[in-house]
Parts: sequence; C-alpha cells; structure tokens
Amino acid sequence: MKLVKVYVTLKNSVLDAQGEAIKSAINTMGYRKLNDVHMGKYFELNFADDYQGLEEDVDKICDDLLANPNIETYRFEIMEDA
Amino acid sequence: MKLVKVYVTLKNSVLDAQGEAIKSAINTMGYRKLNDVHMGKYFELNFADDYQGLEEDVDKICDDLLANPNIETYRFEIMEDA
Amino acid sequence: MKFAVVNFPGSNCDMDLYYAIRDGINEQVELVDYRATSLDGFDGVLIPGGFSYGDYLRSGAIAVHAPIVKEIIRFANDGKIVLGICNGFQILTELGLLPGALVRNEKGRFICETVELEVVNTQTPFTNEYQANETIKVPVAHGEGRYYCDNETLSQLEENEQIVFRYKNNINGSVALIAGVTNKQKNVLGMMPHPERALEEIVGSNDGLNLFQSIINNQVRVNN
Amino acid sequence: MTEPTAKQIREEKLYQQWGLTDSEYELISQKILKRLPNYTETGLYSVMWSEHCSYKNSKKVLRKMPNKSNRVIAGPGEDAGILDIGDNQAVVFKAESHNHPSAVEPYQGAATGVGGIIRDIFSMGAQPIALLNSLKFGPLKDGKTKHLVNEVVAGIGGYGNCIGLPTVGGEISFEDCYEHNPLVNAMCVGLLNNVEFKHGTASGTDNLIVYVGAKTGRDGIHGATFASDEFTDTKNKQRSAVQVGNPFIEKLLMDACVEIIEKHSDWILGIQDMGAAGLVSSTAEMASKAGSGLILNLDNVPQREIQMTAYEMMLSESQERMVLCVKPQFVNDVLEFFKRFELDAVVIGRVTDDQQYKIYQHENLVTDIPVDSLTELVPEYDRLEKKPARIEEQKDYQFIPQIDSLKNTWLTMLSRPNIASKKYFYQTYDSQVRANTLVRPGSDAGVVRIRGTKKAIAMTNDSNSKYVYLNPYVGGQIAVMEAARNIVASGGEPIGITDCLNYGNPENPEAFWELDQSVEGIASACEKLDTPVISGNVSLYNEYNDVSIYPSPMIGMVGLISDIEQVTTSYFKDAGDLIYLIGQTQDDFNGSEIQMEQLGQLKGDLRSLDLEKEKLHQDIVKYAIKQGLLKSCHDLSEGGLAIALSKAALDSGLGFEITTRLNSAQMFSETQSRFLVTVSPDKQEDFEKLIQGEFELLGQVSENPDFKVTTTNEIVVIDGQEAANDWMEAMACLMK
Ligand SMILES: Nc1ncnc2c1ncn2[C@@H]1O[C@H](COP(=O)(O)OP(=O)(O)O)[C@@H](O)[C@H]1O
Ligand SMILES: [Mg+2]
Repeated sequence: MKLVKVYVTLKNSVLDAQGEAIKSAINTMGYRKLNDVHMGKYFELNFADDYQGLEEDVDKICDDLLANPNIETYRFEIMEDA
Repeated sequence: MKLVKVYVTLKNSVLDAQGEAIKSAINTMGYRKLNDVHMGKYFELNFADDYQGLEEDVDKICDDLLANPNIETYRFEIMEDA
Repeated sequence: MKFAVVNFPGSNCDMDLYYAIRDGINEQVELVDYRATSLDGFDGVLIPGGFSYGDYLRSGAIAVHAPIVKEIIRFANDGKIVLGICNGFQILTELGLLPGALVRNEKGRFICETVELEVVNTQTPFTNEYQANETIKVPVAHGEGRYYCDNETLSQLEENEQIVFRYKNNINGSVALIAGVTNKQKNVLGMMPHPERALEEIVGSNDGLNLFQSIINNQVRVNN
Repeated sequence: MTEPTAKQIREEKLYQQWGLTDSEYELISQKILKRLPNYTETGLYSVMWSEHCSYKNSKKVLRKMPNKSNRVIAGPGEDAGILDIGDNQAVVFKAESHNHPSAVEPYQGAATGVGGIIRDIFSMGAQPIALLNSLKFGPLKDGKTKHLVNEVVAGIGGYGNCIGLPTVGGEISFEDCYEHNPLVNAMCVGLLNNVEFKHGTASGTDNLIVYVGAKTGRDGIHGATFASDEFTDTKNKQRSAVQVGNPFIEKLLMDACVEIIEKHSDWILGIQDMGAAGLVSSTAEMASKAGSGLILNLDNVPQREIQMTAYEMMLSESQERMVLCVKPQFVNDVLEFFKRFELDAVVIGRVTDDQQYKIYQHENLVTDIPVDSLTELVPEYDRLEKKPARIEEQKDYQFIPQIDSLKNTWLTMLSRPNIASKKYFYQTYDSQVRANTLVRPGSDAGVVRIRGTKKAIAMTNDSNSKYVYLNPYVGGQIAVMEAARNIVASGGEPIGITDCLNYGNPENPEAFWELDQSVEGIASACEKLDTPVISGNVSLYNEYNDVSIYPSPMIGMVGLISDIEQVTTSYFKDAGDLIYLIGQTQDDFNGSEIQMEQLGQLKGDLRSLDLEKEKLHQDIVKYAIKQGLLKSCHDLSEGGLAIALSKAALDSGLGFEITTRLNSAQMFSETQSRFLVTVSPDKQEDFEKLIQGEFELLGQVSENPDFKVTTTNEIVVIDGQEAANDWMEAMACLMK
C-alpha cells in the first residue's frame, strides 16, 4: 500500500473563521503566547502498491476534489510504503 | 516564532462518513486503485519564541480542545523555527 | 421552578427554550450569559441548540471553555436538573457530563425533519409524563447528530437504563438508534431532537410538552 | 507598490478596465472634479457607477413599478422596504441575487448572498424572521452541475442554519440556459417593532462614523483588473478575491444591531450594512441621503491583511461589517455596547458640513470628491430596445401534447426535475428554528407566525422564466400572480413584493426589451393586486458566450394572515373530502413542462392573462378560507391539474378518485388563475353557493393512496406508491 498524506489549508488572504475562533478559545484557556491559529484539513489516502503515475493523479484529485482552489492550497507527501 | 503542527484523526472504531464519501467520489472520478480514505483535521499554531514548556502545553491544548479523546486521536510536531 | 437558559455566543434556540418554559409550562425562566459564574437560585439548567462559537472546531467543543461551564458541572453534580438539546447535547458530551459523542450524520448532510421517537425509559425526571414505549413526534435539525459510543459504554448505557429516546428510523446513523441519553444519576439529559419546537399542534406537534411537564412533576414528587 | 498616476489613468485609458466609459470619465474629470481623479478616486467612481450600485441602465424601467400603498413605510432606495401590518408592527423584506459569485465559488457565493440579505434587513432595525431562496441551474446531467447544486444548497443551508433563521420557502429549477450562468437569489423577511427608526443616514456635523464587525481584507475586489503585474510582485497572494462568510460573527452582529436599535435608538442616527462596494457604498449613501459630507480615516479601519491600499480598503467586500452614525456624546456607550457582544467597534470618521467625501490614509488626503457625485450624478441610460424575432415568428404556433398513455405521461411528469419534490434539498435547511414556523417548505407558501399576536406572515419566491421567455409581458404578470396564488392559497392577503430581475446584457436591445416588457407586466399585475414593489435587485449581464439566460424575474411576495386559524396548506386532509377545481382549463401548453418534455423546446406565444378573472378567483379563495370552507388549497402551476392533484395527495398519504370534463392532455395544461381545493362534504352547499361561476367538482379524496382518474378519453389507475417513488426520489437519484 502507498499512503498519501494531503494537507489542505486556506490561502493566506482568505478569512479563517475557524482559526480565529480556536485562537480565542485557546486564549481563554489561559495560553496567551499564541500568535495565530490556522485550521485546515488532513487526508490519508491509501492506494494500491502498483499504482503508476500516482503523483500526477493525486495532484488531480487534490485539485478537483480535496481542495477548493478558489480559497485553498494543498500539498501532499507520498509515503513509500505503509 | 514556533510553529506547531497538529493532526487530529478519528479513531478507527468510529465510522468516517466523510472519508467514505470522498472515497466514493474519487472512485466515481475514475481512480479505482484506492483502498481507503480518512479525513482529519490539521492545525498550525504559532507561538512566541520564548515559550517555556511548549510541548506540555500543546499536549493539553490538544487534549482539552483540539481533539475529543472519545472519538479522536492526535499527534503534533514542534518545528523549531518558522 | 426556576430555569436558566444558558446562552453561548452562537446559541440560536435560546429564545425557543425560554418561551417553552414561560408560555409552554408557565414557569419562571431567565437567560444566563456564558460569562456568568453562578447558577444560584435556579432549579434547572437548559442548554439550547444552535451553533455555539460557530461550531467551528467540533460542535460544542469551544463552549466547554466558557466561564459558566464550571458552574454547570457543579450544578449537575449536585443532582439538579440539566437538559441539553441539540447543540446543548453536544456540549454536555464534550464536557463529559454525558457519555459518547455526536459526530457528522452518516450521509454527511444536515437534516431537518419531524421524526418519530420511542420513549425508552419513562422513569426519568424528563419522561415520567410519557407512556412506556410511547411514540412521539419531534423535529430534528442537525448536521452532527450521529450518536457514537464504544461497545462497552453502550452496554453500560443499557444496563443503567440511560437511553431515554430512540429514533424509530435511523435518520443519522446513531449507535443503537440513540436520540437521547441521561447520565447514570438521570438528572442530566441530552437529546438531539427539539422538544421545544413541539409544544403546540399549530407548529406540527405538541409531543414535546410532556418532557417539560415531567420535569415539573418530578420536582413536585421530590419535594413531597 | 506604486499606483498608476492620474495622468496614466487618463492616457492609458485604464478606467476602461474598471468599466467606466470614455464619456463617464470625461464627466468626472471635466464637469465634476475639474481635475483628473487619482487612482483611489477612479476606483470609487467605477464601483459606485456600476450597474450594481447605480442602476444606471435599469432605473428608467424600474420607475414603472408601483411602490405606493397605504402600508408602505419605506420603499425602494433603502436597504429594504417596510410595510405596515398594524399594531405598530411592520414587515421588512428584500431579495438579492448572488449569481456571479456563486458561479465562481458556489458554497461561499451562496452563503454570502444569504448573509448579505440578512444584513439588509437588520440594518433597518428589524429582527429577521425567515429566509427564502430561488435557484436556477443547468440540467443535472454532469458532475459539474451536480457539484454546483450541492455546494450552493450547502452554502445556503450552512449560513442560515448557523445564524439560526428558518428557511421556509423557495424554488429550484433546471433549464439549459443556466448551465454556465446559474441564478442564486435569496430573500429575507424581518419584523420591525420600532417603526419610528430612521435607518441609513449620516447627518449632523461632528457625528461620528463607527465601524462594527469583521475585519477588512482584500475580499471581493473584482474591479481590480488594474492591479495586474505592473505594480504587484505577489500576484497570487493578492488575488484571492473570494468573499468568505462567517455566520457566527453575523449572528452576534445581528443580535447587537437589533438590540441597539430597539433599546438605544437615541444613541444613533443611522446604521447601514457594508454590502457591494463595502465601505464606500455604505458611507457615501449615508452621507448623501443626509446631505452631509464625511471624513474617513482608514488607519482606524480594522484590517485583516497588511499593506492594503486605500483603494482596496474602500472597495473590499469583506463580509459581516456594518457602519453606524453615532452622536458623539454616546460614542463610548456604543463602543462598550458592542464589546459586550465581543465585536470590534471603532470610530473611523465623522460627519462634516461641506458635502465632500474625504479619505485620509497615513495622513495623506487620498480622496476629496463631492459626496453626491458618487450617488446622485451617475448618468442614466436609455437603452435601445428590439423585439426578438422569435416572438413574431412563433406567434401562431400552438403546441398540443400527444398522450398515448395518461398513466405513463403522468409518472414521467412527476419525476421531471422541475416538478419532482425538492425535499432532498430543502430538508438540509433548518425550517423551524425560532419555533414560529407554521408551514414549512413543501406547501404553497412558507408561513411564520408573529408570536404574541394572532397574525402570521406568508411568503413565497416564484419565477417561471419559460413563460417570460415566450412572452415577457404576460410572463411578468404570471410571475406576480403565481406568487399571489401561493399566498392566497395559504390563507394570506398579498401585501407587497420584492424582486430580483435577472437578465442578459442591457446593451443588447433584445435583452433590454425583455426587461422592459416584463417589468411592465409585473407592474400591471402589482397594480391590480395593490401589492407595491418595495425593494429589489437587478442582475444584468447574465450570459455565456453571448447567449443570454431566459429573462428571469424572481418575485418574492409577502402576505399577511390576520388570524392563524386561517393558515391553509396544500395537501389533502381527510378521505371523503370533495375535490374542486376553481377556474377554467384551456389548451395552454406553450411554455409548459409538458412542452419541454415532449417537444424538448419552448415555442409559441402565451394567452393573455385576464387580470379581472385572476383577481376574482383569488378573492373567492380568500373569502372561502375566511369562512372556514376549505380544508386544503393549492395553486395550479407547472404540470397543471395532474401535478397539483398528485402533490396534494402525496404529501398527505391519501389518494383520490376523480372524473373530469378535461381530456387527458388537458390534465397537463398550465392555464392560469386556477386553484385546487378540498371541501368537507357538509360544507358542499355553502361552498358551491359561494363560488358560482367557473368550477368543477372533480371527485373525492380517498383512503386508498391510488389515483383513480377518468378523463373524457381514458380511465386510469395510478399506483400511489409508484407515484410517490417517482416524485420523492427523482432528485436524490439525479444527484447521485
Ligand atoms: N430552494 C428551496 N428552498 C426552500 N424550499 C423550497 C426550495 N425549493 C422548493 N421548495 C419548496 O417546495 C415546495 C414546492 O415548490 P414548487 O415546486 O415551486 O411548487 P409550487 O409550484 O407549488 O410553488 C414549496 O413549498 C417550496 O417552498
Ligand atoms: Mg412555486
């Protein structure tokens, strides 16, 4: 099996409502030395071992489905075997 | 600044409805060699450089806020400087 | 009886609950701000539905850190009545006052519909006005209402008769069709359906009225 | 970063890229300013003079619509219109389109459309009580459209559910012409208890301008085609123009604004939301209405991003922001008040008496122009009109359906996307929060009661652009009358409308003719009903590759139900009830769903609408409901009698047995001015005495869920379960 880890985050210029809410919660909890928080999505995809052209396909999957290119960016890592 | 990356994922025993939905969407798109998909959350927290006891505090923040131990597990990495 | 409706930023069924008490069962009720630190003088605490803090991290997760919450825990531990509806239920599980968790509906979509519930346990302060195994009609409106707990917890729930309401049809994929559970002592109830939206025939059902009436009955019984 | 100079803007005609014409630019530089506008100023003019903000192309047409009645407290020109409903209460409503943002980013586009229309309502001091929406998409044939539909619906639900307002009605339809240009219209209705409050003015020298709500980022700065590579090296970072909604903040903002107006209206003179063209539009409109000037200091504006230019800050469409005009002696009270809601509130400017609009940034005066030149001096255009050739060519064409098997056609029609149940979508909207919803989506109109009174408000969104395409004038009339029938069938008295006028390019004479004609139709119907148009929105330039959408006016109508006892729903109640058809049925198949089903295209003209008869039938129904004679009432629309009967049955689990004077084809005729009602047998005499004229007793509601139908040429039995499946499951099936 090939494990692919995908990270999707909001573009910097896009309002991160969730990150802001979490940041102020962490502040309320008493941790004050926090500058900022961003919340994103994390995916683990398991593909068959013999997958050819995995990188290209994952890129497409991210672009078309896992991330919304209007507001998000993504990156991924292919773990050789898991 | 110290960047902390936190990953929160559902425990295996909890049905990952979103992961399942994404898996079937990816299959519909024509990528068939996919075994499974898990969806989780990804956070980036930026703390002040001079933060003492960061690791311990992040652990508490995860336990008390970012993850719900009934259904989720978490792990984090502290990037020395970012 | 005097009830507190605890209002978190983003709660949006607070007034519905307020009217349920004031007009539905003609008892005293006050809104209590999340920054308050005391529940003295109240006999029951109601945690309303809505999207506290936008539900941005997980439903109910952020509300747990509001100042009033310590007081809610104390109140519950004193054996007083605590009722959480929808987001209120999510908050109570996040708090650990109730077992389990509420996760995204199986089909991934928000669902607003009037559903049939089975009243499983009529021996609680919240259900003594219902008939055993009665079927009632109550609206649901949630995106994260699938009740989850592990098998061990489930057997405990069953053993202690903590399961109070079950869906007739599993609308959201909940474990064992669970729609509402109490704590072991039965003084804390959390439920996803909205009894406060079912108080008058004209809005579609009045089956929720008995739930509030039960709380009053229970109090009378306790006092006697 | 260097901005182009005023000279560069002129010489390179950069203003054109912002949508200003040569003559508009000349007007600004030579007549108004008597100097060249700088970069920021040019930007302000370009947005304020856009169609969206100025209505420069449509104003002339819009004036044709009636906006007076003895209920009107405020009409067009405000954030939303206000109608008196007695007892010192008023309803406030408006609809808004978010078509283009939703095409680009469906979830956020739809969500911010809902957020924006809600702000329009609470900026009037009203408590929002309900939401509706009207959606039009291309056919559900590929993943792209399904994704679009899914995301738009999710965005609408996501925002409304989170803020805690019930979505009680709407419509969703599918036609080829919307494939690349979907329509997303949202409506909000509010209740006003403080009828005195004057919103939206900034008057009185030295009063302060206070900014409340979310921070400003570079969201939604579309006009900035200028901001190309010449003066930015971080192109991608800069360009994220998508607005993202935050319903959580809006909930706080809504509660705070409603409360401050209800309890402390003496602190403030005006309040306005920042919608399209954000800061500039809200503040300029406030000042212009009051005849004052304004000074703004941008350094005080809460900012989410660094190094924003004055241009960017003024034009930003960041969501969930409001501006208030506050009396200086109360400014601290106001700031404290918002702090209690955990909202940022800061003073960003003050009112002056020189009628100039002045903006400072980093201590530089970056804008100094007459306030009125942004709002009042916009040129108005008289566009060319031309009747499209298709209309003359098809004038005499009449479509007649071919029915080989009534049963098969019936079932096919039930599962057509425009007819099938939309529950799959609307069940993702919370329709009951606030516990006042008496009629949820699924009947003719949504109904919300006013707590503490016997009154209720009925509301609906309607548009049938197929009719408007074939005959804009009659189509416009029908849109209003169909909405009115929905209100009347629910037990309400229509009292006013709002609209979203979705059309093609106004510079195209045919599209403009369609706009003009249909507005005349709308106006004539409104006059007949005494339902003024008190607010609305225009969305032009809806086209793809030079092909326009159908002319698509959306009517949002509000009705008053004086006693909740009169609330009536469309579905059958009891077996044995008598089923009547009110109104005469003719061969009206042009523009119908069955024409689309069988011919695959729209063709022919529409019969002109008899407004007298329409009004009469509505009055009969209103009266019958008041007399307690009707157990159910449903208006006939797409798919005609067959579909109306089916819906009334399927929603109740009951069936029916009827015999009609119509032939099988006529079961699908879409003749206007008709209602389907049921009457308890013991009221038969009273009812028939009342209606006289055109009606037909069709038969009875049956316990057995099957549909037993005898037409002049066929006797059929349709399995109730099969019909239910076709109608209920069609959408879920198509969305797979
Ligand atoms: N987008 C939507 N949002 C909310 N309700 C909707 C939506 N689309 C359809 N509905 C509801 O479904 C019901 C039927 O709508 P429609 O098919 O337009 O029927 P009718 O022709 O009788 O007006 C109405 O109650 C309407 O409010
Ligand atoms: Mg309709």
